[in-house]
Amino acid sequence: MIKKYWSGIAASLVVFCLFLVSISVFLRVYQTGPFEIYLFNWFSVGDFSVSWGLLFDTLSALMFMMVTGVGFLIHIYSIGYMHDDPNRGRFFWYLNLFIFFMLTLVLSNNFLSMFVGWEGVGLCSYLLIGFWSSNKDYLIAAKKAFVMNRIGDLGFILGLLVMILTFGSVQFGIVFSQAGLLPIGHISVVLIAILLFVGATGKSAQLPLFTWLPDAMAGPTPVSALIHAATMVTAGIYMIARSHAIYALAPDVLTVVLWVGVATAVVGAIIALRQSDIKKVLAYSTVSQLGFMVAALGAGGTHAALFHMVTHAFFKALLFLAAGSVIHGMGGEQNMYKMGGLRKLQPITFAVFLVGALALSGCPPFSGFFSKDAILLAIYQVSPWAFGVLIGVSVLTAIYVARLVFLVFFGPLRSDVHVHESPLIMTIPLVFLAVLAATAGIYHPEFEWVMVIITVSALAMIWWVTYSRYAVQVKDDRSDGFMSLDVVYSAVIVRPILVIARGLSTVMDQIVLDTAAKELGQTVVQSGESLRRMQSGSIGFYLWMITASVAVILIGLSIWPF
Amino acid sequence: MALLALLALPLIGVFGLLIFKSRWIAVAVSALTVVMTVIIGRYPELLSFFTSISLPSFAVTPLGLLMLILTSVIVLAIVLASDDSPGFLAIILGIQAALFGVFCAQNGLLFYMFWELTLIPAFFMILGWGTGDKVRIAIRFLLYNLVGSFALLTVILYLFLQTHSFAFTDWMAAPLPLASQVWVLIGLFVAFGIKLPLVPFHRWQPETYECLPRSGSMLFSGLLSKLGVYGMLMLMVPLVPHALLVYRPIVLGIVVMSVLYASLVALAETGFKRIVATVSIAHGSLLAAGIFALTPMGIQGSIAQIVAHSLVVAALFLCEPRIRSHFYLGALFLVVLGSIGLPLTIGFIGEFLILLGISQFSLVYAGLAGISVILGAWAMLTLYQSVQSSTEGTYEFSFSEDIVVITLIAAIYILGIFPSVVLI
Amino acid sequence: MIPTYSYLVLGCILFSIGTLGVLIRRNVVIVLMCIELMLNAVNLILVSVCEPVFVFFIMMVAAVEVSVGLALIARVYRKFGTTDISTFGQLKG
Amino acid sequence: MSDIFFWVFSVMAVVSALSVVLNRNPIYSVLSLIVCFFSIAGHYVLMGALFLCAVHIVVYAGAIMVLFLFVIMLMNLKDVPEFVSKWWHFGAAGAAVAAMVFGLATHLFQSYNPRVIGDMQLKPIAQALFTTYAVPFELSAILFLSAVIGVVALGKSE
Repeated sequence: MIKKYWSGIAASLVVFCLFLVSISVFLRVYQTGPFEIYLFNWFSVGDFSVSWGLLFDTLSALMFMMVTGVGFLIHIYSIGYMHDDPNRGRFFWYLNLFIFFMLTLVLSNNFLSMFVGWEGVGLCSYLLIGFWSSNKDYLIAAKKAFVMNRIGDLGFILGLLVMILTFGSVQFGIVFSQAGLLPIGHISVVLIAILLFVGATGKSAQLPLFTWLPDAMAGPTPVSALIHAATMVTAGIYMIARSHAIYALAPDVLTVVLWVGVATAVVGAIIALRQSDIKKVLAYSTVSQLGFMVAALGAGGTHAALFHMVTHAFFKALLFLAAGSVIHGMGGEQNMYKMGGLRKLQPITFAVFLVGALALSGCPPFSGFFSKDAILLAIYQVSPWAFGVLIGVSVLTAIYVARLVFLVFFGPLRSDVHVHESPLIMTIPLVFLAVLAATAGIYHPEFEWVMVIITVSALAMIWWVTYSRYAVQVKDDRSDGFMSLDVVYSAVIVRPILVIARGLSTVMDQIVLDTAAKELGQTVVQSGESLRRMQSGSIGFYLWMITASVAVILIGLSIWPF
Repeated sequence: MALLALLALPLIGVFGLLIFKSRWIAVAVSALTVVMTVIIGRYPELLSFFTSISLPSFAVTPLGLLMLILTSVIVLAIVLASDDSPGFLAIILGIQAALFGVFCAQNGLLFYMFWELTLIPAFFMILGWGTGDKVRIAIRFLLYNLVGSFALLTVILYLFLQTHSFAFTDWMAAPLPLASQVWVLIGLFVAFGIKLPLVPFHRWQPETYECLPRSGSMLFSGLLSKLGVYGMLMLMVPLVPHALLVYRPIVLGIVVMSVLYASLVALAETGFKRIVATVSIAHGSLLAAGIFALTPMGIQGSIAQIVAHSLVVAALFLCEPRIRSHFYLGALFLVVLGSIGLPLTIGFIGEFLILLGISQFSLVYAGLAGISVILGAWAMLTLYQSVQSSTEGTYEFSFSEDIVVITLIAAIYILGIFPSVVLI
Repeated sequence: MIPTYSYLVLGCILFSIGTLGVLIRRNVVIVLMCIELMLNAVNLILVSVCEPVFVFFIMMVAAVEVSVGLALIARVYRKFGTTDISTFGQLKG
Repeated sequence: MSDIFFWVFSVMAVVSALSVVLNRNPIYSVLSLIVCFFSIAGHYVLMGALFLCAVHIVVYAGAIMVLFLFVIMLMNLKDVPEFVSKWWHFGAAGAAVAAMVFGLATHLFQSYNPRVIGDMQLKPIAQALFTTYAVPFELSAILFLSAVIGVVALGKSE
């Protein structure tokens, strides 16, 4: 028993200890304010130097707690979920590595070591998406995630370069205090802001770089919950929130951020409406919710964005884990059209899923309502148009969530697997997360009663309409290729790059350059051939040539002396 | 005296190998060179301790010392990991001797002599131990490199005529007019660009690496290509600073184009060695870009990247056989990460500082060069995944190969966390 | 007294006559003699600038050259039956 | 006095040199060459290089010219065409020679510096040969030896 689970237990214990540390850190920050720990100098070149250090303030302590808390629950869950996988040791190793890099990301006191974590979580994401490496599609999905993240990372790096050129440092304190001295709209600051945002679009799956996230669902479900819902994808949000001092100086960039977020929310929600794979629905939902957060950041609602990030971490992790429980019970099946009626077969899973679903749709007592409310409020103050669009997205959210719930848990079971409830080790973390998802909102209990009434009635109507459509009589409206940007990217970017690559390799390398080299060689050989004819064997001619050459050299020397 | 011993040691190893035909001689000699170079690095006063035999044309500069240590370490790795015949190991030690000469020479004539001396054993290595169409490949290798050598020789003779001296110090002291600096710049660019190689002088490189046995590829990619970079840092930058500054947009443009070109071509290549070779062109070009940005950051980054690239590419070629064991897949993956410049590897320090150096000149060039970060990751991950999912796998690694791989990987990562050792 | 450049002029004249002979004669023995003439022209100039040691060495080399050259000519004559320089075409590339 | 001798020897040298080149009969050429060498020896005397004059006569007139005579007499050279066949060969040769001499002269006239002849006595030459030029001197001995061996090897019938 222990032997089988020791890797998982050890990994979970590590994260649990970190969670305890995070609580104490949070309390200390709460009581005495932010503090920094200097570790050691990383490298210094000229007067530019980077050191390793930890920064604990409210933001990083919150992230610290969230990452380790959710991470711990997911670790526990994974012990059950991965119990018969032969490579589970490696799995927990990767998970712990992920926690390490995520903490590097959120606790760093400078942008460069933050970038270390940033790349590190991308690496772990790659490893975990491609965890089942015998499936080639999974490997391709992993590679896609990594490469698309690298596109964003290039933006991040360039942003760092401009930052170093402008401020001569990557230290948060120095950068932000020096940025404060610059005027609003200063070109360097705008450039930094826009380039860092490119990085965030990669990591936080914003338009146009979000297509890796749905593919990333190839990884084991706890990975989807931890990395691709709760923590890693919020890194972009964290980074923008962290550097709000810079963004505050670039209002035009903030507008871009707002509308990118809104567009992402719309696209994600629309695509989620037509998916058949339970995890893909949740993935697009994550894209859409991240769009909400980014839009909030764009509207200057940093607190709202972070609040939603925390509640989203709870309820989306919950949803993913519950979906994992469903998949586990269904024996690996992910197609919702083959599920149905699971509420009786998996009652605990159903209950917690429902909590998560309600929180995601923004139903009042649950956390999602409060955070989404905060976001909408923040956006309304900046752009009523964006506000209107996002209201529409909220409606779409409620629809796809309802569709998901009804397809999976209501109606008859549409396949002949023997469904069983998941073991306790999986359901206990679910219950914990459900409690958190339900109650996390009360820490920020500011709301309008009007909103409550409107939301509840709208939700009731949506659920009533969708019930008949997906629970009573299943309407098969799946459309997995719907609005697939992948096709576009493949046609517009990937394929041309490969064509250019092959063209360079065949036309340029093998034809032009090789022919040029060959021609050069041929010319030399041919001139040798023609010079050879001068070597006639006639001694008289040689003597004449010697004399003439001496004459030429001597006269040449007198004309052009060295 | 110590320097003389250092220069002579590989040669003694060559003769020892030819006489006794035991690979342990090679191991012992290369281990001894590592110890000696490290001691020289630690106690530079040893160089002037025995003044009775002085070599006025040889000296150890900080960059030269780094190259010496790198050379001896990589040669030790190659020798330890190889199971090749004594003749082959003798060739490797012969090349090492020539490399030591290049890295110590403070005199154009000696520099050129040792530079050429690397070619002869290299040529015979291809001819004797290559696979495939080796005669054609060897001749092509030789012709390309001789064109470079010819350019180098022309420049050296020109500088001699200008200064009546072969000493580097005299060359640096002589102020050349801009017009002649441009010609020197072109000559040296061709000479070092072929060695590195840069696009469009690169066509000899992929097939040469492909044709060579594993140890040979490690040596060529890890050390011989560094001759070009060393020359750029040692000769080009101090000799023609004015011309480089004036024509920086063009020179840097060519080099950045070379980075992009090679990164793209790597996507179209097939076969482990060819992909690694092509990515290696991209990395080498990035290195050159760091130098030609002519900023302190870029040059520092290039120096870090020299170390990074040598370690990474040697480790990559070492892992070249298709292996299915988890240990080697893991090792290969760690090396691939080093190759794509993930943070915490020395490759990241190099690439970041190079990009920083370029961006101090122009952010657009930095962005263009940075695209190789994406394309390189794409190519290397494709490569890794093809190894991961291939079903071949017969080669068993020996214990000493294990040690070498682990050491190289450890070096890549430890230097990534504590890079101040290589930032000279 | 003898003009300053007189020996130089004389040497040049003799040298050019010797060269001309090398170029226009076909008998290889005569060609060799013309080469001796050229060497002597050089010797003359060298003596006039007081370089006796070089003259000494040139004489040595000339002696060697003539003996070996004549031996070669004899050999060639035995092989081809002639000393006509235009019939020797074996130095072809 | 020496002026007269200079002119006499000069005219003799040039005329005999021309006769070497232009004579159809090789025997006459050899004899003219001897005359030429003697007139050059006369110049040496004029310049005060008595030792060199002696060596010159011994080596050239005594050894080399005898060799030439031997060879010419041993071979039947009757049917050899003595001059190049085409007219333009003369022209080309003349042009090349003229160009070369012109080139030579332009260089030499810049640096020509006639010296006092009195230095060229036997003792300084011997001293120079056995001290400063000892190594070339020994090398020339080896050269002679190899020439002897080479000539014997060449002269041996197959």
